[in-house]
Amino acid sequence: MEWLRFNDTLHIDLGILLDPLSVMMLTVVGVVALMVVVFSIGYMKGERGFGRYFGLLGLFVFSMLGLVVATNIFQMYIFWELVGASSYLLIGFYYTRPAAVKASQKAFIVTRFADLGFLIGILILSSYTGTFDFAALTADNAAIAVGPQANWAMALIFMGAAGKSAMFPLHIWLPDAMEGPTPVSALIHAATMVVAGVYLIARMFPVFQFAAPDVLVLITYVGAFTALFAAVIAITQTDIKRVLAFSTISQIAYMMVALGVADVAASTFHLFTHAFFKALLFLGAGAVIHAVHSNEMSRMGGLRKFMPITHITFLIACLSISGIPPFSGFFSKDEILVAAFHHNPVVFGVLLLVAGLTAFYMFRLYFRIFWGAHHYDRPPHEAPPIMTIPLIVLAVLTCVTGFVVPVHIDWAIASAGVVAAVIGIVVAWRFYAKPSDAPARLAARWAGFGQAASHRFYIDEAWLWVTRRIIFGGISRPVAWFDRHIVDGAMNAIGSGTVRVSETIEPVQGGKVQSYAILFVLSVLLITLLVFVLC
Amino acid sequence: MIPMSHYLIVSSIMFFVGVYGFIARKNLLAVLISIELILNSVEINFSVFNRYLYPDHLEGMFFSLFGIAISAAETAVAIAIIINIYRVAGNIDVRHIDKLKH
Amino acid sequence: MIGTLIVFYILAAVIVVSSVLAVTSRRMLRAATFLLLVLISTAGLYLLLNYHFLAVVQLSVYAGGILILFIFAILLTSSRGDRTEAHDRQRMVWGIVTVVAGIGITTWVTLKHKFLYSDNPTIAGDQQIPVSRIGHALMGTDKYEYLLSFEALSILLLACMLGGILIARKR
Amino acid sequence: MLTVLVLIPLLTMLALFISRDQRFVRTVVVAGFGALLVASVVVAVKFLVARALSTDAMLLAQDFVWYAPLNIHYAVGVDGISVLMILLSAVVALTGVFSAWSMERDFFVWYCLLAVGVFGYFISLDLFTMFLFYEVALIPMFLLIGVWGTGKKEYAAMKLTLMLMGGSALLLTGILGIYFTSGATSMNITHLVGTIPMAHQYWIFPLVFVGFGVLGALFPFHTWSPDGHAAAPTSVSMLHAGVLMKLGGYGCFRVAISLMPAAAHELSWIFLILTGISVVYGAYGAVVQTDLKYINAYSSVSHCGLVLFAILMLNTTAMTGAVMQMLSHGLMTALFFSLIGVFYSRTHTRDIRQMGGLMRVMPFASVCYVIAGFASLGLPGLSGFVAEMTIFVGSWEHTDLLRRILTIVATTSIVVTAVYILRTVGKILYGPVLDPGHLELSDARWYERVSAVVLIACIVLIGVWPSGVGHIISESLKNLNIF
Repeated sequence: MEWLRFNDTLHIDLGILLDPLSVMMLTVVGVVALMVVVFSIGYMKGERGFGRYFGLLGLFVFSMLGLVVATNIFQMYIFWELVGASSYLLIGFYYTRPAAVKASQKAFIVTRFADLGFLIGILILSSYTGTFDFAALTADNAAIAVGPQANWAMALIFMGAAGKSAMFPLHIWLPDAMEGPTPVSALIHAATMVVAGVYLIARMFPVFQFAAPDVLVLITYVGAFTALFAAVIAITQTDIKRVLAFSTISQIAYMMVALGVADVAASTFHLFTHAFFKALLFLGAGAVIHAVHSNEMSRMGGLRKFMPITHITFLIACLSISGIPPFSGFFSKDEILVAAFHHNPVVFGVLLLVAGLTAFYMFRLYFRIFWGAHHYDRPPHEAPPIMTIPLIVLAVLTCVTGFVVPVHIDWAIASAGVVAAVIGIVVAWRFYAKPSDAPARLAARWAGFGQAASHRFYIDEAWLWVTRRIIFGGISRPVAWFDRHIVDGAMNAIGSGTVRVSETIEPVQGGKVQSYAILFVLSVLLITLLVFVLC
Repeated sequence: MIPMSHYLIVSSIMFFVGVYGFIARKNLLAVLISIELILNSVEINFSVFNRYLYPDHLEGMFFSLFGIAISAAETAVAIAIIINIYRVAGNIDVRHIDKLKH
Repeated sequence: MIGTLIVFYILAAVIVVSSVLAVTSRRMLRAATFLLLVLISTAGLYLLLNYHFLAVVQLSVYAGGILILFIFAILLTSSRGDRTEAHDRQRMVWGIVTVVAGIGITTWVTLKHKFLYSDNPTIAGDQQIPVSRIGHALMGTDKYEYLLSFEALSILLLACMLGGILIARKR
Repeated sequence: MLTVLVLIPLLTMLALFISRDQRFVRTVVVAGFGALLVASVVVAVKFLVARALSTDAMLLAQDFVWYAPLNIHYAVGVDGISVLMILLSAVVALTGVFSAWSMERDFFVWYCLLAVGVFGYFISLDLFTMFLFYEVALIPMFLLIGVWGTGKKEYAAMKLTLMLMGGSALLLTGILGIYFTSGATSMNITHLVGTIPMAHQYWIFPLVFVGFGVLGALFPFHTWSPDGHAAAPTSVSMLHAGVLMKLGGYGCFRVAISLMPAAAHELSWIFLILTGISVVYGAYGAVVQTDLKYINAYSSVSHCGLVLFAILMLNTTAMTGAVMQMLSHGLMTALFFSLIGVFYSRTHTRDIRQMGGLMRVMPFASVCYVIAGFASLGLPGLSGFVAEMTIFVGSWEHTDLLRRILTIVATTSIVVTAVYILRTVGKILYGPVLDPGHLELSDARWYERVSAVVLIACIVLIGVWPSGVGHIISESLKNLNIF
């Protein structure tokens, strides 16, 4: 269906594209959204703006589905923006909390900035290929027509994807986005919207492969770096949702690496499995927060007795994300590790390290929440069934999705991954399952590094500096000043200049008849003189 | 016979002396006298041109005639105004009456 | 012939001197007197031009009527301030500049310009204009006859009379 | 037929002299402007019918000799672009009436006169009548701001009027230049196409473009806009930013570009740079403002700069985008100003530092404001997006480096727009309620709601179904044959 025609060749259509990729995404979005909505009924009960919440959630799901089924890159861009806007509204759901407002603005502006790249990328790409259509773009022969600008175009499109998928250095919005209601984080910032970037690149993959292989290399390195970077930060965070946020960044980076090393299947498989267990983690965290009324790990502990269902499901998710067989995470992660191993050993090494770190911080989280000492004024209680049922469903899915796709498992690499994960778990167990001073000692030894990591390596501050100092202080204020004083001043100067001139010549018309007479007679004489001299 | 230009020179001297008085004097009556001089010089010119250039016609003479009448009327009104100003302002100095309202 | 010329020059001299004195004299009554001299000499000039009727009108209206008005006005408004009228030096300078420039330019123009018949003595000579012709021209409505102007002037005079009364009336 | 559009406001104005009674005035004005909207829709329908039958550039045309010695005609006619502008003006004028609900009779008298000028301008084909109506539209502005404004109203009114008059002086010179150099025997635009010699186009084009550009907030002649908008009463801001600024863009397009395409091609780079500066400069300028109306005024500079920018790209796509942007900006900025009016009438401040948490207090107005903000920053589904995208795609069709760079510069404005819109929304609507006195404030009243709802409906209509509008515009552009 033609929606808007730009010129003879370029036009935006709205359509529905169903292929394995989009169907897979539809499944993910549909299932997770359903679970989240059910969970939210319990979670949001009694909140102010209950109706508004579900309205916005509906808007988000609409936009996300539109994005998934897009037939052309511009349609995707349209829904991409809508997804961003509904994310903005949902993060800022608690609009009376300044932190939530700040976070929502940050999320929107950062992704908007990335989308700028996306848009310019689309413009470049479309002006050379003359089409927005995915089918035409990804046809085998289409990519050839692109030419040398393809690298620019695809790099810029990757920038858009990186913004949405929170790749370094555009990741800063995602941890702050946790200010939103927890189910929202589960839906948007774990399972669906943030993987839109991965989805976009997977969609466009043939173009990347044929026209801009260099960009794929870029994607690999950015992905690998982000994975490691986010995992390191996740270790030091104390807010459980922040830990999960960084874990999300790290996992998406995994998918990006898979795309970079040209294994689309592995990437989308991980996307698929990750969506479920990460949603499960978030919803579990939501149930915990709902019970304890706090996000801070230090306020939790020993919850396994009070919340058995949550505990079990959370554990399944942790095992899955750590890559322990037979949970789904194991299969998809293994795929990626295999692909990376065949491509680049360094990247493989990094990913292996990240796998260990992932297991470590996930189990740090797990042990601190569900084990250890506990001290509560009022004993927390298990969530109501409306919240636990989605958890159970997701847990089941986490267990089974690994077997959906028949994969060939390279046992050597898989066991390396599992070993890394187990080491991570064991260390976490040693450190956090029972009282121990090992973490404190380690933290003291690595004080500077730990400090930096817990401040997320000051990337936020760097961005803040850029926006505050450069955009506000360096551009906007001077512009505003320039406008008020120079441009407007010039206009006012013209005005006051006119006034001054008229003040100077005012006495000539000062009501003194005799002065008029002098002027009159002299002028007549002058004219006479001119007439007679010239004639 | 007297050349025409002599008349004209006399009248122009009279005219500009009148102009000088108009510009330089501050007493309103003196200004009025200057105006009379100016008008008078103009009337002389009318007559002279009439006599020398178109002796068969009478326009110049009539214009002088009318000019005399008009200057009489103008003087009458002007003097009425001046006396009124004197009554209001206490003097008839041009500098003090550059505003029409008071 | 030469007598006319002499009379003209005498009149011219009186006019020039008197008019200068009329505008420079500090005392208003003197100024009025000099104005009278100028007006009478002008009447003389009209006589020289053989405009006898005009000369008479000049004498009766100007010298007789207007000047009386002036003198009344001067007497009515005279006060001590009149005599100590301060001169505005700047104004005077401008006035003198204007006057000198004006006289220079007009004289130059007058002398330079070649008038048609300007020195034709035969025409300028003798014919008096009969009063009856003046009367007919003033009352007629044909070409070169001035009834309309005459009537307009009458209304103007009437208006001036009314205006003078209105303005001078005590409030 | 088209003259009706001028007659209705004129008759409304005359009817207002009957009584000063507030109810009567409201009834008359609402009836008048309602009739105007209906008439505009009728004109639009008639136009579409006529368009199907005819290929003339201008339809529904009429021509009367007005003053024969100077070849001045009263010539009217419309193409798709003018029809859309007429619809926009009718909508904004009607909603403006609702926003000016409590105003007195004399205000509406001038308001009607303003409408006379605006509608006359959009239907005119004759350069002289066009200029005449242009001036008719400017004069009431002075009184409307100077008498009913707030703050530095005299200064603002004076500045606005003088700057616009300065622009129209250039314009008049340009129009006379067009008339005398073309050798034509009429001032009708349709007859003048292609008659102006190239050598003369070089000096006439800048005159006309700058002349109209002043009203279109062309950098550096935009400074009347912040002061003027800030001082004007709500409905005048709406009409001014929503419609009057479009007079500039429309004039640039209708006179400058379509009569002098050759000079436009040669000289466009100068003005492209200026408008490119406008776009970014306005956006950055808006970021640090603290007065709501100033934010919007700078935002208007940015958006209207984009209109002129797109017009200068001289291709069908970008120009289609330009007209869409005019519509979009007209509706959106009218919505903004009407909501700012709502806030201001309750809180008595426009300083964003003194407001906060209004979402709690006035949910309806706040939600509308958020929608307006989204439209402004170009969210898909709202009108701003389609306009901006069409412009960007259109300007990207040029392959030379200058236009590419300028396009990229212009696209950055959408990020900056997001920054200032979100900053404003965050400060005034979200967060805790700063002033306890604000807690008792009432939400928008029914007439204010009507105004907001109508505008939002139009914004969404264009945003969701852009091809309807886009088609009309691009058809009209093809008829011009200037590219």
